[in-house]
Amino acid sequence: MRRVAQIAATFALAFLVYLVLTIPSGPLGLWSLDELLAGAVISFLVALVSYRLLWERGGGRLLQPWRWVLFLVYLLGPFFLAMAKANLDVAYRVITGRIRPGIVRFNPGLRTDAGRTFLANSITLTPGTLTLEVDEATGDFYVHWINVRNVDPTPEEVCGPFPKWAKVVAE
Amino acid sequence: MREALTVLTGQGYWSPLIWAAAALGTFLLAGLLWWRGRREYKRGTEQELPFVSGERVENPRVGALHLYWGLTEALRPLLERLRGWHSGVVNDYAGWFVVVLGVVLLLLLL
Amino acid sequence: MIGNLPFVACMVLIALGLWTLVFKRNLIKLVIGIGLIESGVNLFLVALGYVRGGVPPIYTYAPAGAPMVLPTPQALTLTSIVIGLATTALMLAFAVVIYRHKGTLDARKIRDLRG
Amino acid sequence: MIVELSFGVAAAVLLAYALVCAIRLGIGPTAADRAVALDTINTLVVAIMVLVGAAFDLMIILDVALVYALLSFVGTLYIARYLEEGLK
Amino acid sequence: MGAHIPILAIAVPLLGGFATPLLAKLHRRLRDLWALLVVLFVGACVGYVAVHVFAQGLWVYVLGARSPQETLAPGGFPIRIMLVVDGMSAFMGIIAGLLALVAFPFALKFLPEEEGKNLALTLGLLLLAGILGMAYTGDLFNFFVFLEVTSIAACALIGYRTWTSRAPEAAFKTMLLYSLSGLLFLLAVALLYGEYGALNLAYLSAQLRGSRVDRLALALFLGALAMKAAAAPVHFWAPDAYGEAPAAQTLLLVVNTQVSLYGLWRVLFTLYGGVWDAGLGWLVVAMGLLTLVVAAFMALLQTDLGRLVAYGAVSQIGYMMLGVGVGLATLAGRPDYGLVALKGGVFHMLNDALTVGLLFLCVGAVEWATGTRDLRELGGLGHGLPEVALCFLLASLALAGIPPLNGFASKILIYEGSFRLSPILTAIAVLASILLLAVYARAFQGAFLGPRAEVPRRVPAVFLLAMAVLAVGIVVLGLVPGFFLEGVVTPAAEALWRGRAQYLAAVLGG
Amino acid sequence: MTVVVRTVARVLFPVALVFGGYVIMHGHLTPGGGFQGGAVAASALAMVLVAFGAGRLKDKKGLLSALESLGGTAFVVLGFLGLGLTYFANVLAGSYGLFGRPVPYGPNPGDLNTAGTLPLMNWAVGFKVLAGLGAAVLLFALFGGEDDR
Amino acid sequence: MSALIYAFLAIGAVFNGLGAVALLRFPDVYTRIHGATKCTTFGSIFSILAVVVHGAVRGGGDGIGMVIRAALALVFLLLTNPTGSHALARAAHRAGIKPFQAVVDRLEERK
Amino acid sequence: MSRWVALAAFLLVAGFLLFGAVALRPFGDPPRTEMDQYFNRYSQPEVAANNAVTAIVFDYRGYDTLGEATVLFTAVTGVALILRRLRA
Amino acid sequence: MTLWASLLTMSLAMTVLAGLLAVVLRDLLAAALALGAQGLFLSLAFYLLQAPDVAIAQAGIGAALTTAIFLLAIRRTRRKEEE
Repeated sequence: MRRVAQIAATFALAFLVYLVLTIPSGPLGLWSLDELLAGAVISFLVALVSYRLLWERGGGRLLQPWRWVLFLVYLLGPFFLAMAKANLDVAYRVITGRIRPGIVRFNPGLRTDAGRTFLANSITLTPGTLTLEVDEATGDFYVHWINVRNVDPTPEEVCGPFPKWAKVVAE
Repeated sequence: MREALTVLTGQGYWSPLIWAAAALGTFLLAGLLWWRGRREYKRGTEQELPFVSGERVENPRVGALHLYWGLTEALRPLLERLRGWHSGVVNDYAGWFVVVLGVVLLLLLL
Repeated sequence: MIGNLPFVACMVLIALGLWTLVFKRNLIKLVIGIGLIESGVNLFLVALGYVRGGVPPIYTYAPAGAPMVLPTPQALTLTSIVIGLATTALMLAFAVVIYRHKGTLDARKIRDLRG
Repeated sequence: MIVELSFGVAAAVLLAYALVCAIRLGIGPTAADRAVALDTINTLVVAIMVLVGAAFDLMIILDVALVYALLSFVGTLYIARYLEEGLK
Repeated sequence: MGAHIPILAIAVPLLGGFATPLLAKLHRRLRDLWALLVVLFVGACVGYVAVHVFAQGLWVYVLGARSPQETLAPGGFPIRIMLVVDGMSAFMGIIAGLLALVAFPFALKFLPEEEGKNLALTLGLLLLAGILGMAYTGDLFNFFVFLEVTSIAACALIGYRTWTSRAPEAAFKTMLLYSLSGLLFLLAVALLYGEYGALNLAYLSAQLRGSRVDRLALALFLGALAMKAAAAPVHFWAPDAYGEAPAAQTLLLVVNTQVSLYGLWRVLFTLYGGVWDAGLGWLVVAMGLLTLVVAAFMALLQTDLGRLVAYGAVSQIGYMMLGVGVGLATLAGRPDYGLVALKGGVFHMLNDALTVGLLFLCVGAVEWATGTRDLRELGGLGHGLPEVALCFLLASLALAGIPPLNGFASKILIYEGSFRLSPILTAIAVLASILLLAVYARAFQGAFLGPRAEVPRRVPAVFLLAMAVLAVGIVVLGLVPGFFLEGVVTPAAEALWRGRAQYLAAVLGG
Repeated sequence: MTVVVRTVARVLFPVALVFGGYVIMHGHLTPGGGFQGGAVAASALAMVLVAFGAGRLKDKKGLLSALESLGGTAFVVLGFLGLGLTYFANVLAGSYGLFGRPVPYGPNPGDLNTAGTLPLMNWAVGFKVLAGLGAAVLLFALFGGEDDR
Repeated sequence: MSALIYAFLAIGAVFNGLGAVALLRFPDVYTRIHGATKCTTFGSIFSILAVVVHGAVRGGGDGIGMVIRAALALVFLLLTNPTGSHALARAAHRAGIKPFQAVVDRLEERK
Repeated sequence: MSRWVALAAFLLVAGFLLFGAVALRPFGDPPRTEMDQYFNRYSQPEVAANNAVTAIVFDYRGYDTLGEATVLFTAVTGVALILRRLRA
Repeated sequence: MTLWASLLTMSLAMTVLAGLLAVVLRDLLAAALALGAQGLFLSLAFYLLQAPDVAIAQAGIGAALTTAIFLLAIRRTRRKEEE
């Protein structure tokens, strides 16, 4: 039963991708019947092949729709701002060449793979930080920081509100 | 039947049957000689050993490698050059290909 | 405009590959050289098929009345690309096995078969 | 039409940047530098493909950019994986 | 079904190749039976095609056309791929089918039963399909595709013995040169396409004007196909490859070489037949003579039986090039001796397939029995393996051109033709022949004569049967050469000699 | 590789497969086809291979080679389908049956249900390329591992 | 709307240029990854957003298709780029490349 | 073989290739396009495929594609043969 | 039109440049990377020459699979070219 649910969820993801890819195709709303049928068959095959991989470590929970809404909010709000800031920061450093790099460690207290991935990618794209390694046992993040202000920082110092968002969106 | 057995070469023809007959005759002759000698051949005697200038040698076999020693020795410069071409380095082979291509191009385009 | 520059670029790629084959001694480098010749030939084929101001030969959503580039060379190039990958894979497999036996990839040392 | 032309100009500018990255690909002292340059070029080329597709006003050829965005990641992963072993 | 025989001859071995790994998963015997059935079917198909073509002229088969008028577009240019089987193609098909029929039963026994056997059988079938595809196709790009099929399959087979270091080395070298030649072939096809916008051989042949780009393409064709056919200064891969491949598969490699040579003839006679150049014939003759002499001398130096036989096989390529090159050089005036030499060259392809095939089978049998091929260690095998010794003797005599055997029948034609062109050619060819006789005498003496030696392993009956087939072929071709010459070789040679007009007419109509 | 890469690979794997399927399915309408889609899907396999290690796909080798053989066989057999006319004749096109809807000349939005045997051949080749390239990468990755010799 | 497109294109060009310059100017691998990844991702986002806006303005089947594909390319870039650079940076560290003038290196200490 | 001979031959061949590129018909302006015009015009009515390239690959030149699939299959079989686990 | 030509010229120039790098770099890993870059620019050139089918194939095969196979092969052999 559990397996069927997992397959169904994977199928939903795959079918969604397929539908998005074939949007302006026909009379049934945005799609034609052929596309829907073909998409269903392809998505079903793909779901059979890949559901195990997707669900293996709870990754499938990412498919819950409210997370997507939150993710969009996050993407357009804090993340985008941070990213813009990051780029101005890098621009400044490119021009002045003033850097104080180092690799620091902190523990944001995330437990799931999804949350860690989410945070790591956010960190990589935002001000002056670059995830180098995520310790799977302890959840420690090792981050290359281009302008080290504190050798043993707290998570907030490095990446602001992201860990909280990560908890909300991905855990 | 005659056509099947001959090869017309433009100048003349060649018929393998004559050759076959001649070869058969030769084989018969050889067989006769062999058969004549066979009667005096006795196993296990000195006759089984090969005759090497009257000497008795341990391994009486003439190695195949040394069969044309004189010829290879005489042609050594040529053969060494040929062997050098077959160097085993794949770049050289590709280089030969480029050379051939260049020669053919020169001949055809100039 | 740009004249026959694309063709020249293809031939330069092919010449680079030939240079690699003749003068570079590492087996994997030789495979790279074959890959270069391969891409030169592919580019040559596609460049042959270009028609000035053409659109891809696909009618779905194509602008009406626009000239289309020639489709045949593209079909040939598809075939050629896959063949190139197949060749590369096989040659690299040989290189790996050779390295396993001889511990080197230098063409000058891999010459058991000579003479 | 001027919009399409501006897309083309932007693509040309990005291609010039890719040339700059190719310099790093050539000189980069370590293989990691080169890999970073390649990764950057990948990103740039995806953007270029999207821009050129818009400049041609052909929607279907944007599929190429999609494929590239997906697959350059695989290439980068392979490079990272075998860079990490240090090779020999 | 009769109308589809040419494509079935290619599609069925392909299907066989694809299905063999699947069948091997089911049962081993089933796989063997399947491979044999496919090869038998192919043999029947090529036989049927040959009979049909020799009786009724060219056979054009258009792929994918839904109606006959789809064959040619309104402008008179062919748009689809077509198979065009003329006398020469049918002849090549016969050679391929014959050697495959011999090689596969041999291979089934010869290859050790392990993981690689399924794959080797698959590759053998695919190689066979590629060879037939090259022989039958009438489209240049299609020729290239099948050239690559044969290249890859052949090289994978050469590298079969991965546990030695020599086989991968030979395979890598061969693969490098093969793929180089394939790519340059493709470049030449692309040049022609750029000039004339077509890929069909007959259509291109009708359109060629002999411009500089055409000549560039011709040079690339010539270089690429000469490399693949192991002509002299680019023959270096051949001894490595022949020597290191498993014996049964070497037979297919020999056919592979010959079919490349066939491609060269196709390009020179049919494609460039309209704009051709007498100097080209001399170029082919020169390459042939160089091949003859170099390979014969190199054979003299060998200590490895397989490699020695391989050099002998390379030198036979020289004979074919000599014969056909004389024909090409005299094509303009069309004197009859040109045709004689051409016949000799074409006939020699068949003879070479039989004799060299038999020699490689003998080498394989020797290796099977003793586990080595080194002439320094071999000796005295004639006592233990009398049948193999007899076959080896027969084949080497035939290869050296000793009269009542088939080698002489083709060589005398080549000698006659080339003598009228220039006696020097004949003199060199005869000298090389004598040298080859010496070489094979040495090999025979080294391997089979001498004091009785232990033979650790018995040679199975299948081996002897396969060898007997080829040996009987050698003797029969030697004793009744006229029969084959009239029935098989002359149509093939005339397809090259005067066949261009018919070829074009059959494809393009009118 | 790290948890980050693995998680992203988990998500991207089905997406890439669907994308490959899309490219194969729309081969006769948009750029793409069996080879391209197969290559995309094979790259997805290669991604799993690199993110999770070769061990993950080790037991799939037989499956991949069987799939490849099946794809090749299907392709040849689809060619035999036209044997009433000639080999590779597209008997399904314009027949109003499976994939049989005819298409008018000129630009049109495209309809999946067209082109006769082409989509079927696309699928055969797609599976073949997917399995073949995946098997090739897998073989390279597995060679010389601790289980060899 | 075209003003928005031009603005996006300009921002994209500027930030991509910054990325390229950063790749050339920064002293070691990690800082280069900083510059290159962030700037080119940000710049490419804007370049692609320009196409999205253009497609939306243009409308019709083509326009919608353009929006969809450009947006998907954007999503893929956002998903894969940081992951790829993370993998590269980690690989560089594991391959033994020391960060330039680092004030602290906790990852090295861990080993 | 001497390095210099190879170098000279290489330069010769490269020169001829470049000459061929220049002597070929002008880029973007193919002189003979009957076959391709046929494909562009008739691939829709005959094959019912909008993509002329796919129509060529799988219909007009489907036999080539069969060969190509065979090449790929052969190469993968070859790789499996070369990289197989050896006998003990 | 000239814009298109300059784009094409640049991508062709970079194809050749990356090819040159693939030949001259002694580090085989770097050479493989350069070959990947060359395939990438080649794909861009195909794209500009209005051949999206070929560009997809080149992107899929040149970018991901060729690089992967080369790197897997280099991993099993020696990284530096010995001279």
